[in-house]
Amino acid sequence: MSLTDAGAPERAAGNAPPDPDRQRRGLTERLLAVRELSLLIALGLLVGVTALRNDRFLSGQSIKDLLLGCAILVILAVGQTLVIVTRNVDLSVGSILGLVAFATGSLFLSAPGTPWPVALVVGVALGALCGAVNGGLIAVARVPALVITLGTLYAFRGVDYYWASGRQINAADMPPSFLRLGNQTVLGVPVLFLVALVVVAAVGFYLRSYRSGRELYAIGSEPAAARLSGIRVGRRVFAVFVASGALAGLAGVLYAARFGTLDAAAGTGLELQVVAAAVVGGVAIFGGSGSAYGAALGAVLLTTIGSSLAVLRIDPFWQQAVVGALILAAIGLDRLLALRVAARLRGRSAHGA
Amino acid sequence: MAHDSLYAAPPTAEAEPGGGRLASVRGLLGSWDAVIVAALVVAVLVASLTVENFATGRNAQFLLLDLMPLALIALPMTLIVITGEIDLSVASMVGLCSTLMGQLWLSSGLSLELICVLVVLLGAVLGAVNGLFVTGFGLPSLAVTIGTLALYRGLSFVVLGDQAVADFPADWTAAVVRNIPGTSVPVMVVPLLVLAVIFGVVLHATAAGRALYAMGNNDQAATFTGVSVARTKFWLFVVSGAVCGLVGIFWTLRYASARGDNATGLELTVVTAVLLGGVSIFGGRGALLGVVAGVLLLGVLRNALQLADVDANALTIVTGSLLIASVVLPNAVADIRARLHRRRQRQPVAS
Amino acid sequence: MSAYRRGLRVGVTSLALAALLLSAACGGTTRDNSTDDAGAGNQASGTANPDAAIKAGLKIAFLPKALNNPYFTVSDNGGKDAVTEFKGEFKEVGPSEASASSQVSYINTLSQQGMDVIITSANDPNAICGALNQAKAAGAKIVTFDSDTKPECRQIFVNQVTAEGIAENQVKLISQQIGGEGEIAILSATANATNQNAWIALMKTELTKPEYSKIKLVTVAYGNDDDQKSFQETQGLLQSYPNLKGIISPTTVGVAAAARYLSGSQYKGKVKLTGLGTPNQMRQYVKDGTVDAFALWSPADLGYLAAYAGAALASGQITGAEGDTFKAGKLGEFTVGKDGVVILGPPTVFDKNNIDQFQF
Amino acid sequence: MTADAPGTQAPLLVLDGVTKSFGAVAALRGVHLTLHSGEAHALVGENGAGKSTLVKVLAGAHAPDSGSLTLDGQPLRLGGPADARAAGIAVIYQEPTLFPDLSVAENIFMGRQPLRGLRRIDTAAMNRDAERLFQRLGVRIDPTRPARGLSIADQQLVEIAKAISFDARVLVMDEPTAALSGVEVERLFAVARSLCEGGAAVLFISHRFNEVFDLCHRVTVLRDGAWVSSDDTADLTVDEVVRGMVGRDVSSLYPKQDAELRDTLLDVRRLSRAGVFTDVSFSVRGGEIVALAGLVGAGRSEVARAVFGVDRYDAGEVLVAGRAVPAGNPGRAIAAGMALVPEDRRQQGLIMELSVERNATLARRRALSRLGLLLGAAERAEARQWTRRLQVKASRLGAPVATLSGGNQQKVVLAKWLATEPRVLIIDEPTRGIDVGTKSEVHRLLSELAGQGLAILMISSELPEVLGMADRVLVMHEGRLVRELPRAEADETSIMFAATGQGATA
Repeated sequence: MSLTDAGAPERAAGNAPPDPDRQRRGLTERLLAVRELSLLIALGLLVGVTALRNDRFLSGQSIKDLLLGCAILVILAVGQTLVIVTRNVDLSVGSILGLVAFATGSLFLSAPGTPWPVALVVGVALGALCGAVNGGLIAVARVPALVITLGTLYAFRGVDYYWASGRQINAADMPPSFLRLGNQTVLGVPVLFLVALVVVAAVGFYLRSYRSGRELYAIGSEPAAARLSGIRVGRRVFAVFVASGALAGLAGVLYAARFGTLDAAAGTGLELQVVAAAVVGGVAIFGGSGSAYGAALGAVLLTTIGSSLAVLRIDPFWQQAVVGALILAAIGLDRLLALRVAARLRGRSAHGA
Repeated sequence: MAHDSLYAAPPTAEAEPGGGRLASVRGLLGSWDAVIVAALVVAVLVASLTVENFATGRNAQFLLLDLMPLALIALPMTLIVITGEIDLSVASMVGLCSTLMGQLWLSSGLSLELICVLVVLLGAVLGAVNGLFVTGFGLPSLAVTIGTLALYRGLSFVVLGDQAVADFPADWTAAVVRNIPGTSVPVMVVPLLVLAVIFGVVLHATAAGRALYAMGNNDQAATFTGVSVARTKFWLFVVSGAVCGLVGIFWTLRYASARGDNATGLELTVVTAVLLGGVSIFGGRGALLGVVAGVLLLGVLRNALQLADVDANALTIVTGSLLIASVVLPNAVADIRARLHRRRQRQPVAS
Repeated sequence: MSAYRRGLRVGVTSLALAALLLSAACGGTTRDNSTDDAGAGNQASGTANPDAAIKAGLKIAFLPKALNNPYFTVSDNGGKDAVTEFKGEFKEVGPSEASASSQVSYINTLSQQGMDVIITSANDPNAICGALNQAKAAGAKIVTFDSDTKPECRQIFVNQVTAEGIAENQVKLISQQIGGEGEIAILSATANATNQNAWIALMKTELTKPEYSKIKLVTVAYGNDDDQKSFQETQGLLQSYPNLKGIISPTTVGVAAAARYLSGSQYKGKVKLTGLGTPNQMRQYVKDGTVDAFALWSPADLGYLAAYAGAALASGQITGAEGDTFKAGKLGEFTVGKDGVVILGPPTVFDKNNIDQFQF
Repeated sequence: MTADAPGTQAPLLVLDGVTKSFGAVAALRGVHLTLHSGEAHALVGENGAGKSTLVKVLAGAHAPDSGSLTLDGQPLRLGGPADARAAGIAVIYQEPTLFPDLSVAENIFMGRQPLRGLRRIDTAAMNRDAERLFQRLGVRIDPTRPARGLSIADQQLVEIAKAISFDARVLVMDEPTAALSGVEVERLFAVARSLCEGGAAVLFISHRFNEVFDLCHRVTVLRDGAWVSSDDTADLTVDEVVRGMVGRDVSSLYPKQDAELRDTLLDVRRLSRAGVFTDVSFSVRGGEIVALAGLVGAGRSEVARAVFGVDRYDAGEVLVAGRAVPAGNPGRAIAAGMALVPEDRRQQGLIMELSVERNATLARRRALSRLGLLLGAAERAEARQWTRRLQVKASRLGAPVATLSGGNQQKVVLAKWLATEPRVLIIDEPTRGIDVGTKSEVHRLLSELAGQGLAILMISSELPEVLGMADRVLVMHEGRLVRELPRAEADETSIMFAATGQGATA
């Protein structure tokens, strides 16, 4: 990847220097904000149109359902953002979620008195362990994460199947205090969603305001340069996979709390939605740009589409097709935007030779 | 961009003259074909000796029939991966082609022959959509085909929705599973072999094949050498789609059932087989022979383990581990070799 | 790369040309002139000897829709009990995800292994037919349970209950719960599940009866036997149909998901839910008042009966012809009905009074 | 080691007996280097002499197999780039290493961003600091804009700002001027000098001797990974340095032989591409070498790419031997008899992972096919013929081209194109980054080719090369052709005058 656009008119005349007062927001950041804003608008439009057709869509119950429905996807999408930003991808999150969810159920089954915070910690730790397997393999093999996590997608799921061997864990097997976690509301907002919000805020803040967070962008933007500027790329990428695994673990525990019924198939195929949410949310698939907030919005948008289709009584078979079309539209739009921005930046490149 | 296309740092080729590591990876990959063929032979031998009912004609027939879709799709996939791209939408294209075949048969009144041709053309059109997004708009094929994976699968449910079409004429459905008279080799192996030979020759012994390797390694340099990178990639996606159309027909007839979920998840197996066959996910490296051996190895292992009553869940783990091993092992071995080499280098200096 | 383009053009053109020629020349195979003459019906060859003893050492394999489905784990275990009783060899194999194509490869494997009886629940009524016929030709007896294939592909279908029985039962349950009038909806499994669709069709017929004239079926939704999807669909139903009084979900996954949604929503107790579910999954919702009553046959008995039917076939007690009778251990005597169907019996209705007596 | 030049204070950085091998290849063999504070020190050597490896050792990217580093008399161990940076060693690589998605300010301060409470990054302070740095350098770059889209010169400036920002005591510059124009080089040198005055040491690597002698106090010469000499520039002549580098005498530049001018072979008419170049017309005759001169970014390479069809153009036409060549199609351009040796060998000229023979025959892959089949034997024969003619030194033809030295790589590129027997050869920076010995070979070759009737369009940033080789010089400025100079009128002044757009009209 070259930084220079072919044939940029570097010396194009008449470039006013940037007005220092107006520049405080920063061009780079403003570009991101545009993306998040457009997602919000899309979300608003979708909710608006659906509500017009069916006013119950805006009822308290419905909004609660919506928030509840998107919480798990939001958490996964945020974890995926961390990974994609470094120009990697984690396809095994669905399998990790399934494995952790089943492990949580098994824990309650074998030790009925376990307080739920313990289960939470155990679940997150198991997820982190799976993430460490991913990260370790990637570090050892120095091959694309895509391939490794495709492999662990099978492997973790296989372990899950093997372990469950057709058993199912039911709501009755888990303590009510744990299950309440999945359904309880605080001031009408589901606890699950609050957890997701905390995760989004924490990761978003970390990515934006901490040195190590910025280094993740650097790695994704130009891995070779990152190595030369002293960033410990291997360590960071490993950490990112552990984090993604831990968040998938968290999502797995919450999944158990919310759905109550657990078998080995929990979360199958979820990875596609997660990647879709991140990409729709403006996280560039080639790393280096995107935010946790955007990815979370992407996840909310995808969930809302699912619910709207059900409410609008559109053939549910369309849902997957819509998700696919949305991914294509999102990356297409990104491309268009990038080209326009590049064209605009070309004009700014000069500094009066 | 070839290097950027599939994530992760490009292979850590040292720029130093003689780049020891690069050379040893190359040396190893050069023989990866041989490794995989040897593994295949060993697997077949061991399975024949230890697994009851493995070395029978009937089993060979089942094995080959089960492998047909995988083998067919692996052919264009090999070419695509060698150019540094990937097509994850193949299984969804198979599904959509299958349901469209069912829908046409159900409601159009066209002859089945014509429907088959239309389905292949349709597959080509689906591939062309992928190609357009990837080459026309310059988008990463990974993202595009994840999108079309969902889109095409969704559409295939839209096409047939509730139903499965199953009343295909019996002589057609029987024809695809028939054996070559006097053998236990399915007739369908013949077109597969023909296609494999065609793909092999194109890849290894034509100007176009050279261009594929060139653009997989460095598409900018390929462009400067007069290779139409975009156009070639576009047509590869089209070919991939058309082959998926063929597989859609085969699938529908073999299982006498056109339904939306046909071939779900097949893309992962195809990618596994291609990587197992020694094709580099970064593009620019790999051979068709290795891929064919990889497909067979995957099939033989699954079949033998199934016959040996190994749990299906263990099979899932095996598939995943094979994929990981096929990418981790070459690197690990190269590392060890490089280390040994360095030690050998150092010793005379010390003494 | 103009050669590429040229090559492709030639290819496409010749393909199209070939197609035209083919279809013009002899009309080709169209739907109208093709005769669907697959199989020769139910082969009730030979004669049944009701007094024959069940052979010892029969190799019996269970092939469920998918290994990781708890419902099938229970029914296969029932089958295992039966096989142990008559001293056969039991085996359970299956794909990890429900798909017809992988079932085919397992059927092939089983016939390779020389199984005496293959007992399967079909993911697709047609797709596994070819393989089953081959297995039959290789000497295996074929029994289907839970989900049937085309009748000519198996000897016996062990049906949990008649479709009419289910439809009657479900409509009656919901009618009782909503007080005989109001809007109802059905939350089904996948849209192409054979048994589901048969039941739904019969429920619609059932609803035309005068005693149900005030009940209106507004829609059928599909939760794909996926927990989350079923959950979302329930949510969608309640939003789309504000006057909805009741939901029938004749699938274990669907009814559990719907119950979970209702129990956590404002509709709890107001919108009635019934369907087919397992007591273990539903216990909590029956106790917390979300669900009044639901029904199910015993999946373990279903597997048990299927195993005995298979053994009876393999031992020559029955041939699968209508009227054959056989003994199924603790369950007593069964008669083969039309098209080789054996029926387990009416479903059990579970409510808060009896649910604690059942553990499955 | 000889003179202990400027001042007699203790040396700032000392490398002693540094050895580094990659596999079987020894890249550095017992190299010595001493840097004093306030000194600009040149490091020269042919390609493959080990300069880049030495840079990477200093940068902490490679750990030496043996030998020692001493900073301020203290032994220095570099576990990675971060350690080097902490020790005050800044490296500006040949190719800028920026993060395109991040803002310019972040690029400068990556890993060292100013912090406020809770260890958060203080973005405002960071932007302010960046702006202050640019002021010090006398340039205007918006610190909040993304690095993507910056010109090469601006990227270098960002790199320099980065180096100054952490008060580097040792600044290593690996061929920083390769992509810069004269004005930009001057500014860079001004910065380097001011850093030296501030007490830092600058290690400067370049192939351009005038720059070396202009900037540096001392020169260290490497050959084949070994230290050859370190001397004061004042005591040296260019010839002595070159002799040290190659170990023998070479005629520094090979002037073009006169050739008989034939018909016009390349005719470019009113070529325009919006925002890149405008209304470019020129022609080249058989036997003629025409140089396209100008500053970097003037649009020279872009014109070449458009003529060859790699890039599209909006208006105008290109004719080869009187027949129009379709736009935007390199394949057709090749068929018409054109060949382009691009400026970036690694990215555009060669496929590094492929073998020498595949690279050498890639452009001829169709011509070598029989009945559509391309067999390895045909390629090998062809490759053998051309590599022999150009005296490519390779262990074997099947070896990856990445294992060759820069000069030999360039010869492979030339072999690839000469094998197509072109009538028009466009060659962009024919000798960039190749050593002195090979340089003159390339010049001789170009001269011979012109003698055989080829039309050659040469783009070069090295004025001696332009003046020595060209029959005519075309000068571009800001996307326009501003001046055409016949050989007799061309000299450094007239070309630079036109290239900087000072009062010149064609």
